[in-house]
Amino acid sequence: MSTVTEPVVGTATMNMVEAIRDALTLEMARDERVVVLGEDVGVLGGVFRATDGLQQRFGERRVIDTPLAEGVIIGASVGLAISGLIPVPELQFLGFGHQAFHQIGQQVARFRFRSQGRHPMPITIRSPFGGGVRTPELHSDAFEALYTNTPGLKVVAPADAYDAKGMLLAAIRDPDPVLFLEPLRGYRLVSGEVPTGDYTVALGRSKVVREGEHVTVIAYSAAVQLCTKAADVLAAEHGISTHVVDVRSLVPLDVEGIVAAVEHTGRVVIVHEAPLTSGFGAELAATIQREAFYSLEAPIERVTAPDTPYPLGGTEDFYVPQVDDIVRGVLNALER
Amino acid sequence: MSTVTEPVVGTATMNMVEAIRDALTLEMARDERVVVLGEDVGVLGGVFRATDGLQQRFGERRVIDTPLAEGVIIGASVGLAISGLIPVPELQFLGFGHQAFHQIGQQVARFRFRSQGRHPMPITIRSPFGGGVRTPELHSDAFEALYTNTPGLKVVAPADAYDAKGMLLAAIRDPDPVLFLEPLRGYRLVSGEVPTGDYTVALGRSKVVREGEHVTVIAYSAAVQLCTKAADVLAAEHGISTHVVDVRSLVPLDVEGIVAAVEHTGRVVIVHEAPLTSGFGAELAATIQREAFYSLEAPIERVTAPDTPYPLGGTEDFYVPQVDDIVRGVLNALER
Amino acid sequence: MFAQFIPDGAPVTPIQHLSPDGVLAAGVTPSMSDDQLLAGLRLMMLTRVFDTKAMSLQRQGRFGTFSQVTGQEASIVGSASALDPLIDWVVPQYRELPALLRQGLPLSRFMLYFMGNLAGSRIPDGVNILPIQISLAAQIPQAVGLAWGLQMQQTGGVVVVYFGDGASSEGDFHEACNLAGVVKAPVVFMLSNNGWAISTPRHKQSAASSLASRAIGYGFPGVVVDGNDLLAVHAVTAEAVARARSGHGPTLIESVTYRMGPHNTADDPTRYVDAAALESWKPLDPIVRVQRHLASRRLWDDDRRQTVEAELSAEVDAALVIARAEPAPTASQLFDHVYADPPSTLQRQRAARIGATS
Amino acid sequence: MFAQFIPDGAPVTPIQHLSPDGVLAAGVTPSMSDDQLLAGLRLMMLTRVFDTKAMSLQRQGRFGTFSQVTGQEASIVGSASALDPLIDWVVPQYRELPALLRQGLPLSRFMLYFMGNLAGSRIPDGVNILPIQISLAAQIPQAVGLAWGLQMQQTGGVVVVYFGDGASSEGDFHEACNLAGVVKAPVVFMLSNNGWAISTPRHKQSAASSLASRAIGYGFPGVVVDGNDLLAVHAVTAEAVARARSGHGPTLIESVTYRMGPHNTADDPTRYVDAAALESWKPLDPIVRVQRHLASRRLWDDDRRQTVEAELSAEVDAALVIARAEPAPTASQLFDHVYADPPSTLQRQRAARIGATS
Ligand SMILES: Cc1ncc(C[n+]2csc(CCOP(=O)(O)OP(=O)(O)O)c2C)c(N)n1
Ligand SMILES: Cc1ncc(C[n+]2csc(CCOP(=O)(O)OP(=O)(O)O)c2C)c(N)n1
Ligand SMILES: [Mg+2]
Ligand SMILES: [Mg+2]
Repeated sequence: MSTVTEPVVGTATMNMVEAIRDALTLEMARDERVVVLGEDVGVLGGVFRATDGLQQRFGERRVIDTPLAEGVIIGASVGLAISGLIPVPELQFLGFGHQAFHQIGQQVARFRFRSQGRHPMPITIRSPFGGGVRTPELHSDAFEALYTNTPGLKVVAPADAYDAKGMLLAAIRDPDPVLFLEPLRGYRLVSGEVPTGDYTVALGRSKVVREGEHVTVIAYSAAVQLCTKAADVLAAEHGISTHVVDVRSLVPLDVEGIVAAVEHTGRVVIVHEAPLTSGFGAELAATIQREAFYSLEAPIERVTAPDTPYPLGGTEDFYVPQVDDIVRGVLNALER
Repeated sequence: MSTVTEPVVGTATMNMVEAIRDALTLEMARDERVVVLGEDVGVLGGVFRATDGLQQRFGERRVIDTPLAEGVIIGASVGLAISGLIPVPELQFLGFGHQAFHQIGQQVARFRFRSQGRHPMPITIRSPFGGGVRTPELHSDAFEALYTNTPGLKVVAPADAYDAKGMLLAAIRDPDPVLFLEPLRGYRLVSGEVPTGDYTVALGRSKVVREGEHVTVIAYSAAVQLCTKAADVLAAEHGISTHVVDVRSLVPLDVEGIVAAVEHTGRVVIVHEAPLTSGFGAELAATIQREAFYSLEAPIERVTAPDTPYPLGGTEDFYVPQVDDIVRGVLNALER
Repeated sequence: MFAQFIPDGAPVTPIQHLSPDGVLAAGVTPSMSDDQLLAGLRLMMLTRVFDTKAMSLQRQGRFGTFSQVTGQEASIVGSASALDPLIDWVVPQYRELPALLRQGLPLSRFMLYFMGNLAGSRIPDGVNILPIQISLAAQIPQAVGLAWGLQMQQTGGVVVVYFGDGASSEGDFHEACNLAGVVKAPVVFMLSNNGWAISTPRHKQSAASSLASRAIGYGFPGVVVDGNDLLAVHAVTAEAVARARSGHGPTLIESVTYRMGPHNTADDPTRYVDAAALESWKPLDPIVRVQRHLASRRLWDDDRRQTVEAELSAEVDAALVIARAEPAPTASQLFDHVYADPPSTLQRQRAARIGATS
Repeated sequence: MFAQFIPDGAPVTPIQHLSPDGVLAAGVTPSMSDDQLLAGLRLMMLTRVFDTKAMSLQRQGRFGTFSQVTGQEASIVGSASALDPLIDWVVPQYRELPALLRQGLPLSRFMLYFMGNLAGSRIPDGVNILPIQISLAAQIPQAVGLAWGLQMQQTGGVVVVYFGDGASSEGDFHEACNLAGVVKAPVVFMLSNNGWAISTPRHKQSAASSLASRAIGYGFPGVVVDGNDLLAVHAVTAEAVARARSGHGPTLIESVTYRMGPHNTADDPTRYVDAAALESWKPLDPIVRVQRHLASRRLWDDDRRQTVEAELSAEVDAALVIARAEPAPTASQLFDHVYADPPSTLQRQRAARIGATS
């Protein structure tokens, strides 16, 4: 599942933002064609410091503070890619990807196709998303599903520091465009042992983060940690053993891996922070019922935000799924 | 399901574009606050003539040719609505809704919420979508699912002239924003008897367009006609009796009606023109497997476009689902 | 160079009425009466008091992320005070507190919003402002539509829309200005050029020597004003509002000012702000300028300042008490204003959440 | 009006080198050599021949919806012929056939595209053009990025990006110009103002008296040129390209011309085009103008015209034969270039379709 492409020097404890910065630094050092661009990514080092130090090290030509316009950050990345560079644009928050939606959905995702192979788009769009940290309006929305109905684009959302680094390295090296989603909440909260050297984690593979017998809980990004916490509660308070799968890659989707995890227990709960209707859980549920129909012992449950806009901070905990909501979702799935 | 709000004078045979024009004319005459705006909607009467004659009748102030900029067509509609008007903007093709995506997804859909009720958004965004007529790139994409993961917005897609007129009248009168999707292919191809007077068809209700016993086929917009054709083939060539449901309203979704139609046969095929992954069929399948789990005798099949961009005309028939594809989908659903 | 190249936008000297020492420029009639000036000063000072208090509340975790106005008070107050709150509208970005207050928003409502309470999102009926806009520049097309709608309905109303130098790089700015020019919408585009968009300095935002010069490309006038000069900002805005009201269409005002604090409470400007530049703006404080002017006319002194500051401090504290007395947010707020008539799926979601969490 | 309002963009007289009668303006050195002029004329005529043939093919259902160049040939040919196809790039909208040919695209490939064959989407390696852009203005940011990337890599290349008066109202235009100004990208913005965006006339598209005046707001020069004048268009473009190549950044050229036919083969312009306006442009035909000029210099006559027209007609027919000989589209084309390495789900979809349909 992961390829170590040069001797791993050792490991260090990193939180997710450090792991991401480490990947960017390694890849910029390794490949001169890589350029980072976006709002406040240079001198400031990004509003979350994901690009901190890069401009000092690689110069203003390769780490570029752009004017405030998402459409041209992405649109110009298309041209930069055609010129032979490998752009890694940042959307300061995924909520502002809407402003670049035409360039992402119609151009970045389709350029290989539109040019019938002449112009691949080795672009990695990095963006934080998701809630739980009381941000202003539109800074926390989980809009990932919108990008999964966009053929030509890959969409990945790692949940831990190891995957963040390895998948970001894989994404930048991928000849196709990747939307690389970083959990706002996990930036500093989630940390772990990460190899200090170069390694990649292949896109398109899910991973089992906890083995269990009674129910399979499927999530990605920040929700994965909530699911493992819910698994603790379920074990301690209900004697329920939970199998937790981290999807990691929404497109391409690891159908085989997910189906195997579902068949393992026959009961499924899908968790995400986006609203229910047409959230990515819909695709997961539709695929699972098709591919693992005869293993399902109960309907697939979805534990998600409700079909409302993301609220202000004071109401956030009623909106974003909490550990308790997941526990209840699992109990529902087991009752039926 | 439909309310006749004033004596229906009689009926006339109309194709869909005529039915839509009739609804616009009636409503503009009835309610002075209604304004139509967009690219080429005035003097030309729209590239499909949906607004033909409106400017002559209602004047340049109420039927407005705007500059070529989808973002401000929708963004200005927000302001027009706040000022007390009822805007009916047109997106010339749904593919160009991407350019207005930030105004639709973040603003139109959320303004009632963002203002906690002070500013409702009685906006009806009309747009043709879907393929089958050999248009240039991006003119035929079925992007409807993107708008269904957008709380606050309603999304409807009628399949016949009667519904087109009645649902458009309902949409314009709805205090909430509605994305009203019109099938490019159906504009002139689909026609039927339509009351000449005022009537509405409630949003949020599916309808059974063909009764059947063996399998339930679920679709919306132009795909409905394909499904009834497939039903003919299935009956004639395979002795299969097909129950065909027209979803009509994606958001809000008629869960009860759809579940009843599913329970009727226990086998389900969903058909749409959008790519498979995260198309609206995913939400339909996820909802059905949850709400009708114990009635399902086989996995829900989805017959959709593949996960590729919309191609040029010569390849279109390999992309857009055809009658044969639906027939095969049904046979699959029955085999398992 | 081609003979006929369109003349380069030469740097423009901003219009100034009051010198930094508070001296009225020769030949200028003050654009505000003494009462208006005193009211304007009070509103600027209120904003400053609020900024200081709110910053410390935020540090204590009792207030959310917010953006101070410090340094830009004259720019906002001078422009907003050119409006008739009964018929005119303010469409804000997020850094225009005094404009909202001038239009009639109670300070406690503003606080409530930044305390994360959805009740604070509801602007009382009759107060002609749109909600704070976080999605930069998205408010500009909306303001044009609103102004256009007011015009169609012959209300006589004018809209002032605020946005930053950063926001002016977004496509929405262009589309909105262009439409406004075509339909002659009664709107004033108030571009607050405070030198920064978070860490991005003005010169990296655009190569144009003046942002107001963009108005030429939309067929209406542009003007550059000293944004730290209450009288000058008021004068140009009043003229632009009058133009708009009499059917002559939009104006783009570039108000040149400086952000004296961090971008917002989450920002650390020491990482990027040039200390010398910041220093150079300190003597240009817009509040001190008006105080000096009034003092030179014996309408202001230190006693008066202390009294007013004490009053304003009490006013902010009182608003805070009101905001705090507001009921805590509930799960139901999440569902009440999504649709006029919630679909059954949403009703079920509501029932599940409310059953589960309240 | 304010004393210091930025001067209104007064209407600008477009630069003209050749009068409609083909007379060279006094004091002007022709911007093209005789050979270049003859080559340019030939390319313009080829385009006209193609337009006529393609229109009738389309009426017979053998060709898809497409947009004629008729009337705008000088605008496209004059600008494109200022480029070095080996290092420079053309980024088109959809109405720039001769620019694509000048860069090296075989006419048969262009035909293939409009015959709906995906193979026509593949531009041969080494031909420096991007695909036709249907999503209006989306090509402009891409052109800026491409130019910027060429600059970063010190290739010496310049990019000319074409777009219409309609497309210039999109936010993408603004964002792209603004970024290009900041980074001094070697790009020439070629705004083809042909008076119409489908049925929307220029005056409803923008209130600006000249669209080139927008350049001021981005910090680079703008120029208005007679788009029906091959020499003038060539001259201003050559100068803009030279500026870009030597590191001085972008130029915005507004080429004032007129769309002499329908918007595209699906359009009926009699519903909206003013017949008098159309008539007034007829004497300004860009091809006739060059022919008159060359004739006055005894480099052209009717015999020559007939010979060339016959050659061009044969050339178009030959291209059509090549295009028709291309294998019919297959289902597999749909899948071959979505990803470098198709995911297993897509492979399964491919297998199902190909099994089912071919
Ligand atoms: C569309 C969008 N992109 C990015 C952001 C993130 N962001 C918030 S404020 C800001 C800078 C805004 O600068 P400016 O418009 O000059 O306003 P100022 O803060 O200086 O008042 C940025 C980039 C956003 N809120 N919206
Ligand atoms: C983003 C977008 N919006 C709308 C359309 C539909 N459309 C196609 S061509 C056209 C008019 C374009 O006018 P202009 O840019 O002036 O180019 P011209 O056709 O005159 O060459 C329109 C509205 C589109 N293709 N893309
Ligand atoms: Mg600013
Ligand atoms: Mg045009």
